[in-house]
Amino acid sequence: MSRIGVFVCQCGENIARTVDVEAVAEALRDHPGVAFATGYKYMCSDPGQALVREAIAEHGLTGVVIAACSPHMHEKTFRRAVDKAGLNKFMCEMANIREHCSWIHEDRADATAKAIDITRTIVEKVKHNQPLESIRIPVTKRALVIGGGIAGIQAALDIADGGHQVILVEKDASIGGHMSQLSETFPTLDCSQCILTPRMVEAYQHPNITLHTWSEVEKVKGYIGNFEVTIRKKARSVNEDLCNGCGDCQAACPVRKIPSEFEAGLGKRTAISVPFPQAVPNIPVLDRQNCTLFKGRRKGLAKEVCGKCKEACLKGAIDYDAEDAFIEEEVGAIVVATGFKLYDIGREQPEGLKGYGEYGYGEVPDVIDGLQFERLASASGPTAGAILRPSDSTEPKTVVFVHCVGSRDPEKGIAYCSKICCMYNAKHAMLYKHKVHDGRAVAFYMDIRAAGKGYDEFSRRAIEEDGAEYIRGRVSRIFRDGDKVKVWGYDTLNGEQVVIDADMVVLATAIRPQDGIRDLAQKLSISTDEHGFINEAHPKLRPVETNTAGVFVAGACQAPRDIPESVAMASASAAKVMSLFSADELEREPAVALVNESTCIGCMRCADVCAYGAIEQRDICAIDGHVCGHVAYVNPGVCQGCGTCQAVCLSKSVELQTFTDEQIYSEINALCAWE
Amino acid sequence: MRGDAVSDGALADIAYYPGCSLHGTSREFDESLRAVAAELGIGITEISDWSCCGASSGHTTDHLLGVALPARNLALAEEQGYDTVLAPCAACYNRLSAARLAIATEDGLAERIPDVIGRRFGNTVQVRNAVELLRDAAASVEEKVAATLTPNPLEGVKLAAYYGCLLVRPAEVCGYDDPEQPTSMDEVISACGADAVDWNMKVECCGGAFSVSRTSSVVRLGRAIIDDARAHGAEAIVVACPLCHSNLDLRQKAMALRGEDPLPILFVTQVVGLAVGLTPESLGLERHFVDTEPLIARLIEQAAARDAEERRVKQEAAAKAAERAARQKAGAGAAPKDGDAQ
Amino acid sequence: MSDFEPRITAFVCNWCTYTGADLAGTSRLHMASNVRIIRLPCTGRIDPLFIIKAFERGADGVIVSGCHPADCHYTSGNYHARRRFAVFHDIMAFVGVDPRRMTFSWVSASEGAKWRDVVDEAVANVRELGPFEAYRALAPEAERQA
Amino acid sequence: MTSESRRTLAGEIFAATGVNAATCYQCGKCSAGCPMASESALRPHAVMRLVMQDRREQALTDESIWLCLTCETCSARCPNDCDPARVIDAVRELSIEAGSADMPRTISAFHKAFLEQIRSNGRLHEFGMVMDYKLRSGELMKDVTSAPGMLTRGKLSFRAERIEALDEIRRIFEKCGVTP
Repeated sequence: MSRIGVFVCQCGENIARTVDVEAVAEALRDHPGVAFATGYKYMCSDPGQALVREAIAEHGLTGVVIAACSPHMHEKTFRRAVDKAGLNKFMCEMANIREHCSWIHEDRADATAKAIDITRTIVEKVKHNQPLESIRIPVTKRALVIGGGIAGIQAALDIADGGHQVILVEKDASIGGHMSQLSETFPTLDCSQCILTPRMVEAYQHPNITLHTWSEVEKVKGYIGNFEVTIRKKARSVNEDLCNGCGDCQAACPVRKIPSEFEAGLGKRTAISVPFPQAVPNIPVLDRQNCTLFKGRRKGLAKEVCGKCKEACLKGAIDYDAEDAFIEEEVGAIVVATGFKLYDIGREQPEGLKGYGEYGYGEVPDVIDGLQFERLASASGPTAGAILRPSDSTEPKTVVFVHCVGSRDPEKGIAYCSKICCMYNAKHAMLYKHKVHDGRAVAFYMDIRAAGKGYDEFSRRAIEEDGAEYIRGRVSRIFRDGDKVKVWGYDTLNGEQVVIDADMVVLATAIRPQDGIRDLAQKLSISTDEHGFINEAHPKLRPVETNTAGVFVAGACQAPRDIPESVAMASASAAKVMSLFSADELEREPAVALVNESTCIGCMRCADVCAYGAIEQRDICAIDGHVCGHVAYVNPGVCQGCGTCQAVCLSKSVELQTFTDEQIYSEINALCAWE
Repeated sequence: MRGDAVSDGALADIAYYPGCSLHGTSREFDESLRAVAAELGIGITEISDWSCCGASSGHTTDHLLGVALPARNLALAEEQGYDTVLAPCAACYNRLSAARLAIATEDGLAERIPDVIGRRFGNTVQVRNAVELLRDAAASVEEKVAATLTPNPLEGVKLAAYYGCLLVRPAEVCGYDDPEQPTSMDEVISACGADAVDWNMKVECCGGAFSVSRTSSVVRLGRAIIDDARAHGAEAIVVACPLCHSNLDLRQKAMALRGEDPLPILFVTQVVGLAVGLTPESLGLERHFVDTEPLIARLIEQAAARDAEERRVKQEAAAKAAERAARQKAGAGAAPKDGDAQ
Repeated sequence: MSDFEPRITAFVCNWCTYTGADLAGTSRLHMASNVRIIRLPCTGRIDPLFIIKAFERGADGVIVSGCHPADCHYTSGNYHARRRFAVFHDIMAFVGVDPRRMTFSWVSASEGAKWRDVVDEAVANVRELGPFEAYRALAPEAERQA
Repeated sequence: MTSESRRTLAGEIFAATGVNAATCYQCGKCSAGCPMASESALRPHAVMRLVMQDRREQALTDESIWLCLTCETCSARCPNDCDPARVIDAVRELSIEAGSADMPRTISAFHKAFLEQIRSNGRLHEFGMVMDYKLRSGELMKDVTSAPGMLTRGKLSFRAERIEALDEIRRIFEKCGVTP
C-alpha cells in the first residue's frame, strides 16, 4: 500500500491568493493512499525541503507529491531533496497548481477545486511510480571531426588542446577548405592564407590530432559516448609514409591541362598533384579519372601507357595498385563541419533548382563567380593577384558585381539569404579598386546586409572611400556583346533602366551545403532542412547541438556562415565535446523505453517510428542455440524517451519508464473524481 | 470517320489549327508548313470550323474570354478525335497552351468552361508548335536534306533563330524549351545544314501586339533585334511567329534607314522547305516585303558553284586516271618508275 | 444548460504545449478553469485509447496539443501523432463521439496566448454541445463509485 | 460600409490572379528587362508597388498599364514568382470594369476592333479589322502605304472568312460579359 506525502505550497501569495492551500491539503489528507498532507509558505526554501525530508522519515513515505509550481521550475530541486532523505528520487512528482491554476484563474472556489483535481491526479500517478536508477554510460574520450575547413580545424585544435585525441577527416587532398582559396578576408582585409596556414600546420603536427585526408566517413554506429566509425581512406596512389613532398612526380606528369578545382577552374593542374603549394599534408593525390596510365588500364590495354610519376619518384612512394582502405575508430563525440559549396548557376541544374539562363554563366567566359574572383585577386592565384579577365587576360576596366544570384530567389529554388555575399562583394569591389585605380566597380544589390562588428563601416567604405558604385536593383540579363559583357539592370532609386558595358561580371552565387550532406546526415541520424543544411537542436538555445546526442555541428554546413561565426561555432562545439568528456560516465534520466521480451511479437513497428534508431532487432534463441524468432530491443543509451514506440506497439510490449500506461490511465481515472 | 484515314498504318494525323494569321497576312507560313509536312510525311488536318484564339486582345481585355476562345478550339479538336493540336502561330500556341494550363489549375474553371463555350470539354488535347514538331523530326529533315537533288543547299548560310516571347514564355505554359537560352529552332536550322549563329536577342520582344497601334515602339524594338542579328553575321532571321514576322518584315523599311541591306525574315518552315529542295514559290517566299531574291540567288549560285566544282574535281580525277592508264599501257615493263612516284 | 460546466482533459507534450501553458501562467493570462492537463513527453506517446478512456471516465471534451510540425523535440513524434489522429478523428464520429468535442492544435513553448485561446474555444464549443453521457455507461459501475 | 467597398486593390488582384502583391520585394529585375520601360512612366515593379499600397486610382488610370506588350519577360525572370505580367493583366481588367480606362485611344481601339472581328466572323479578318481600327482610332492616313503591298502579296483579302457556328462565339462573349 502506498504511503504518499502531499506538500502544498503557498508560494508566498502566488498560489495562496486564489487557491485555498489548506483546503487542498485537507482534501488530499482523506485520499486513499495519502499518509500525510500539509501546506507550507515556500516549499522550495530550505525549511520547506527539510519539511519533506522529515516527513519521509517520520511517516515512512513511499512517494511524494509537491503541489506547487511547474516541474520545469523545481522538479530537480525536490527530487534532490527526496534523494537526500533516502527515497528514490523518481518517486517524487510535482503537481502544477501555480502556472496552470492560481495564475490563470480568478475565482477562488474554482481554482481551489481545480488545484485539488490536479494534485489528486498526480497522487494517482505517483502510486504507480517505480524506483528507477539513472542510466550510466561510459564515455570514449576521443572525438571525430568531419571536415577540415576552418571550422573543423578550429574544433579539432580546441579539443586536442584540451587534452583529448581527435580524428580529423577531410574528403579533399588537403585541409584548409574554402578559406584557403580566399584572397583577403573582410572586414580587416587580412590575407586569408597568412592567418590560416599556421593553423593548418598546427593541426597537422598536433600530437593529439590524427589527420585523414582524401578520406570520408563510411559508416557510423553507436550512440553518445560510444560511436563506432568506419573511415574510408580513398586510394591516393601515393604512400603517405614514404612521400616527402618533393614535387618531382608533379613535374614529371604529362597531363597538365586539367582545370584546377582549387583555382575554381581558372588554373590548370597535373593528374598527380597537390591542390595548392601550401597544402597540408604536402602529399599529392593521383587523379585516376584523368591519369593517362589509368585511362589506358580502363581501355584494357595490355601495356601500361605511362608511369612517368613513378619513374620520377626517388622514394618509391607511387603505388598504382593502391586500393581504398577502411579504418575503424571508436569515438565519444562527433563534430560535423562539412562546410558549403557555391550554387553552380549554369543552365543544367540538379535537385529541382533552376538555372540562370539569363545571366550567361558558363556561356560567357567573363561572367565568373565570387570564388573565381577570389582566385584572381589572390597573390597565389593563377594571375599572381592581377585582376585579368578569363577570356583574353586583359585588365577589365568596368566590373559589375551582382548580389543575390540564387539567394533570395525562391523561383530558382533558394529562398534564403546567403549572408556573406554583401560583405564579400564590398570586399571584391574594394580589392578591385585597389588594384585597378582607374577601373569602375558597379554593384547591383537589393539590400545591403552588413550586420556584424565593423561590417557596415566596411561596406560603406567601399562606397565612400573606394568609389564603388552601388545601384539598388536586380539585373535582368547578362550577355556577351562583342568583347563586352552587356548588363541590363534597373536603378529602383532613380527609377531608370541601367545598361552597362562591362568587361567582366562577378556573380555572388548562393551558398549551398556540400554535396553528400544528406547521406552523411543519414549516417549520423541527424536531420537537415529542406535545403540540406544541418538542423541544430534548438535554434536559439542549442545552436551547436544536433538532435542526436553527442553529435555537434560547426560552420557553414548548418547555415551560411562567415569565418568568425564558423570559428565561434567550432569552439562552442569543442567546449560541448569537452564538457561531455569531463566525466568518465554519463548519467541520464531513466525516461527510456523498455521492451517486455516475453510479449513482444517482433513486428518492429516501433523501430520504424523511432527517430533515433534506438530500437534494434534482437534474436531469440531456442535452448539448442538456433535462432527461433526475434524481438525488439531498445538501446537505453540512444533512446530519448519520446514514447512514440509505445503508442504504436500492437502487443503493448514496450513501456516508457516514467510515463507508463499504468501511470497515465491512473491519471485519467483520477479525473472522474470531479463530481 | 477518322479511323479510315489512319488505317493504312501511317502516322495518326495531327489536328492543325492555323489561326487567323496563317489564313491572312502570313499565308506563306501556312503554305510552307503544308508543303514541308507533306514532304516529311506528317499528316495534318485542319480543325473543322475553328475560330480565333483571341490573341492578346482577348486576355488583355478579359481573363475568362482569353481562356474560353482557345478552349472552344481545343474542344473541337477533342470532338473530332485528335489528341494533338499543331498551332504553328506562336501567339495561338501560347494562348491555346495557356488556356489548357489555366483550366487545369485554376479553381472552378474546368467546371465553368463547358457552360461558357457550350460544348463538352475534357482538356485532353496536347498543344505543339511548329518548331517543336520540326525539332522532333530533325532526323528525317537531315535525311531529306542529304537526299535532295543538290544536297545540302543551305550549307554555310548563317541564320539567326529568333524565338521572341510567345514561343518560350512563360515557361510553365510553353515548357518545350529553355525560356532564356532556347535551342530548338537552332537545332532545326542545323538539321537543315545551315549555321545557326549565336546571338543575343533570341528571346527579346519585337513589340508584337503593338504592330498596328504603336508603330514607334515596334520600330525601336525591331531595330535592336535586326542590328544584333546582323552584327553576329546572320544573313536572315528565322521566326515561327506571324506577329514577329510581320513586325520585322513589314517594318524593316522604317528601321533600315542607315543604308544597310535589309535582312530577309524567313519562317522556320520556309527554311526547312528550302533545305529539302522545295521551290521558293511553293514556300510563298515572294510574299515577303524584304526581298528574299538575293538570298535565293546566292543559294542557287552556291549550288551551281559547288556543282561546277564537283564536276571539275570529277573531271580532273577522270583525266588523271585516263592519263595513268595510258602511260601504263605505253611503257609496260620498260618505263621508269618516276611517273608512279607522283 | 447555462450552468453546465464542461470537463475537458488535455493531453499535451512536455516540451511545447506544457511549456506554453506555463508561459500563459507566467503571463497571467486568465482562461476558463475547465481544463485538466495530463503531461506526456510527446504527442507521439498518445495512444488513441487514452482519449476514449477520458470520455469514458467523464470528460465532455478532449484537447490534444503538441509541438508545431517540424518543431518536435523528438524530431518526428508529433508527425506520427498527427497521422494517427487524422485517422482517429474520423473513427470518433463512427463510434459516436461528435468530433467537435476534440480539439487538436499545435501550441509552441512561446505561444501562451494561443494556449489560452485553444482552452477558451474548446470550452465554449463543448459548452454548446452539452454534457457527453454516451460513454458513461461503459465504465463499470464499481469504478464510477470509487 | 459594405464588405465589397472595403476590399483592397491587392485583395482583388489576389482573388483574380492568385498573386499576393506583398510577395514583391521591389528588386526591380522585372523593370530591368522590360522592353517598354523606356516608354512607360510606371514600370512593372511600380505597378506591383501601387497594388501593394492600395493606390487604386493611380494604378488603374495610368497609361503605362496599356503599354505592356504581355511579352512575359518580367514574369519569366521574377525571382519571387510574383508574375507582374499577370498582375498588370488584372489591373487592366479592373480598369476597364471601373470605366476609368485611360487606355491610349489607339490601343483600346485596336483591342476593340480585334474583338469585334472575332464576334462578327469568328475569325480575324485583318483587312476589316484595320479599317475598323482606323475608324475607331482616328489614325486614318497612317500606315496606308503598306496596305497596297499587302494586297498585291496576297496577304490581305477583302472578303472575311466566317465560321459556321457563329452563335457559339456570341455565346462566349455574352457569358464573359464582353462587348467590344
